[in-house]
Amino acid sequence: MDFSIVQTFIIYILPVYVVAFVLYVIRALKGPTISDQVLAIDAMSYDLAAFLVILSIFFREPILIGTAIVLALWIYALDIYIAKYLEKKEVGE
Amino acid sequence: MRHILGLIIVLLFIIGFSLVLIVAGNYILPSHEIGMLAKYYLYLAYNPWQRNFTVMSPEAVTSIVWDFRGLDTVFETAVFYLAIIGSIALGRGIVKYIKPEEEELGLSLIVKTVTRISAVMIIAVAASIALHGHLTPGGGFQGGATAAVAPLLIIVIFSHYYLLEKGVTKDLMLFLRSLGLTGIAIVAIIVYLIALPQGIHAYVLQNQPKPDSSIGLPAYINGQLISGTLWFFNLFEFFAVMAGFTIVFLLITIPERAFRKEEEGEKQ
Amino acid sequence: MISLSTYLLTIIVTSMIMNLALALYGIFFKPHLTKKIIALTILGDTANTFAIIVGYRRWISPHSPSRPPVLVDYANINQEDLVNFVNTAVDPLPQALVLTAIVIGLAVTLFLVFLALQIYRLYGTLDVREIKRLRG
Amino acid sequence: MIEDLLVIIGMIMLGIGAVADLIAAIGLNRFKNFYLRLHAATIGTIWGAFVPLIGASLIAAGSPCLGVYRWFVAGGGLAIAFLVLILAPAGSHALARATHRSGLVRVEPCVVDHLNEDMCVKEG
Amino acid sequence: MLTYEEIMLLITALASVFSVIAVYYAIIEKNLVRAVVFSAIQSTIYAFIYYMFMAPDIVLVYIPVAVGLYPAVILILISKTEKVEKQ
Repeated sequence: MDFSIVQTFIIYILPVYVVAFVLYVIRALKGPTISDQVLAIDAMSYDLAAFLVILSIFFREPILIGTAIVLALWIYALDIYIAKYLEKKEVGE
Repeated sequence: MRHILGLIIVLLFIIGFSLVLIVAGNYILPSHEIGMLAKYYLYLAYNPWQRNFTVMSPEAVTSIVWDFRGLDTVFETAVFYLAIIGSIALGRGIVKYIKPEEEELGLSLIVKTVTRISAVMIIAVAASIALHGHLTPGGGFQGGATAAVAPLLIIVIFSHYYLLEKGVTKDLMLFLRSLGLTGIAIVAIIVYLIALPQGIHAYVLQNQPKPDSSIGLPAYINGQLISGTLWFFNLFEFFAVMAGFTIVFLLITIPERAFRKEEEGEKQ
Repeated sequence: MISLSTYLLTIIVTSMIMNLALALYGIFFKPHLTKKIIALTILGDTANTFAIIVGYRRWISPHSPSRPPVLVDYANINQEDLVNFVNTAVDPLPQALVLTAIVIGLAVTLFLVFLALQIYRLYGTLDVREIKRLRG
Repeated sequence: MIEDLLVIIGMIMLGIGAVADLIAAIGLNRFKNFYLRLHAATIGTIWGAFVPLIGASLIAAGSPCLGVYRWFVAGGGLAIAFLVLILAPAGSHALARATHRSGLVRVEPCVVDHLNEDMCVKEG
Repeated sequence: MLTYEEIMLLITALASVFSVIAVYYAIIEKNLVRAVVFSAIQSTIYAFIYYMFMAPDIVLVYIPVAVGLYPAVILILISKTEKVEKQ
């Protein structure tokens, strides 16, 4: 199949993703508690990892995919730090 | 309400000021061309037809970091270690660890089980980033920073004591860091050391043969591209960065209780 | 020539200038040392972003994106591919400089965190005004 | 033929992911409470990230024009999908547990809360 | 009709405007933990901007440092010292 069909399709679904990201960021900025903010960042970043893979297919640059692996690994860390802070009040032990 | 007003002013400033700046913007914005020096680096990063000038690494950034401007990076590594040594000197203290017996340490069992899987994956991803640094994006700094998150995650999820019981102590990390630094120093002068007994002219931080010096490390070993010194530089920088950060995290997460006990002991 | 792309790039640059100004405000006028450290990290990241923007290259034609400075298919390469790569890749030099700057920034931040911790152990507070008052 | 099929299935999965993302984002903004928002976030991570990642790796496997590295993209996509599948629920779990234990957000509306009766806010 | 380049630049410009909002709240917020969370939003958006400017090396080093290590280090400092910035 011609690759330009895939590129055109990706261009048409891009606005949906972007609107979703904007809504996520709005919740992350205004969330009433810290947990809401972290939850919104969490969901946004996992979607961002998927978005980066889709863009790397759009750009036809296979090497850009390594960035998505690293992003998917680290967002988990932010959850853990905030959870530990809320539970124990001292992160060290 | 005051915050919302300030935010609106900031956003209006951005949109309006960029309308003003757009006339002058053509001079400061990126264009369709890049500089002459950048083209030179891109052209010579991997170029089998110019064997006397190339680095034989398809990754232009790593070849700039460790070959074209290698001396810069060596000095930047020195600055980095001075900062780490400063932190160690400030956080140093002889502390007796008193492990609390009664309470449960760390987070829940689900998170601990997931971390047992993901910590191994983190180290594997970091090693692949570092060791393929001359072929795909990555390198010693990236791999080291990636691997340094694993000890911190284990400290946060299990506890400070768990990592010590597993044998990851400050002394081991100091040994690894010294190994990395010594390795960088040796690799920087290895071509010079090889060339010296043979009476050939060679440079410090030399990788591939140069026009006036016909010696250099091999670019391929067993058909695998290793780009001469770049692979070794990435490996040693990986160890050095990871161990340096791990020492600092081990020091910074000492529970405050231990320090308080120590101070009380001194007073009495 | 003024076009939409120029305006969008200008918005990016102006936002970064605004971030720089806000971070400088945080460093100078916020009294708490932790807030100063947070503002310092933002300042460093923004300065790095300027370097990356300088190294960017606009697309050559509407359907061929500019490429990262990594040669993908190096095993069976010919001269034509190499010239094509040189004509489409972005500038690798700012990326190489920023790479080490980020790691050094983290090391310096760790040093500052240790310094703040020692100040708290000595004075019992991290507010600059109170520290000044305690010193007398 | 089989490659065309892979690409079409992958594109359908990308579309599903986009719609699920939008639904999750709207839900995250419309729900009232942190514990209710957890449901929306689950939709966003599993349907909005896991499914399009599988779809992207299928597209990469069916597109020979991506060059020699296309299996790298396919394998990388699968690896990221696996990571999202195990890491996202664990992160949400840790966050929800910590929030409930520290008493940051009250459970509301609530029928019964066996973990901590003080956190339960009955309706009316 | 927008070209592909203009669409990509539009997304990047939107991201940079949101990064300004995140930085603004991070600076004026009194609760330090929330300031760290706003700083994490800014880091994620910056990583996306670096990606769109075709710098995969920088993304690889920036995400561990700015998303994985900065918040942890500053949260450790906060948990050992004070939580709220006094007026």
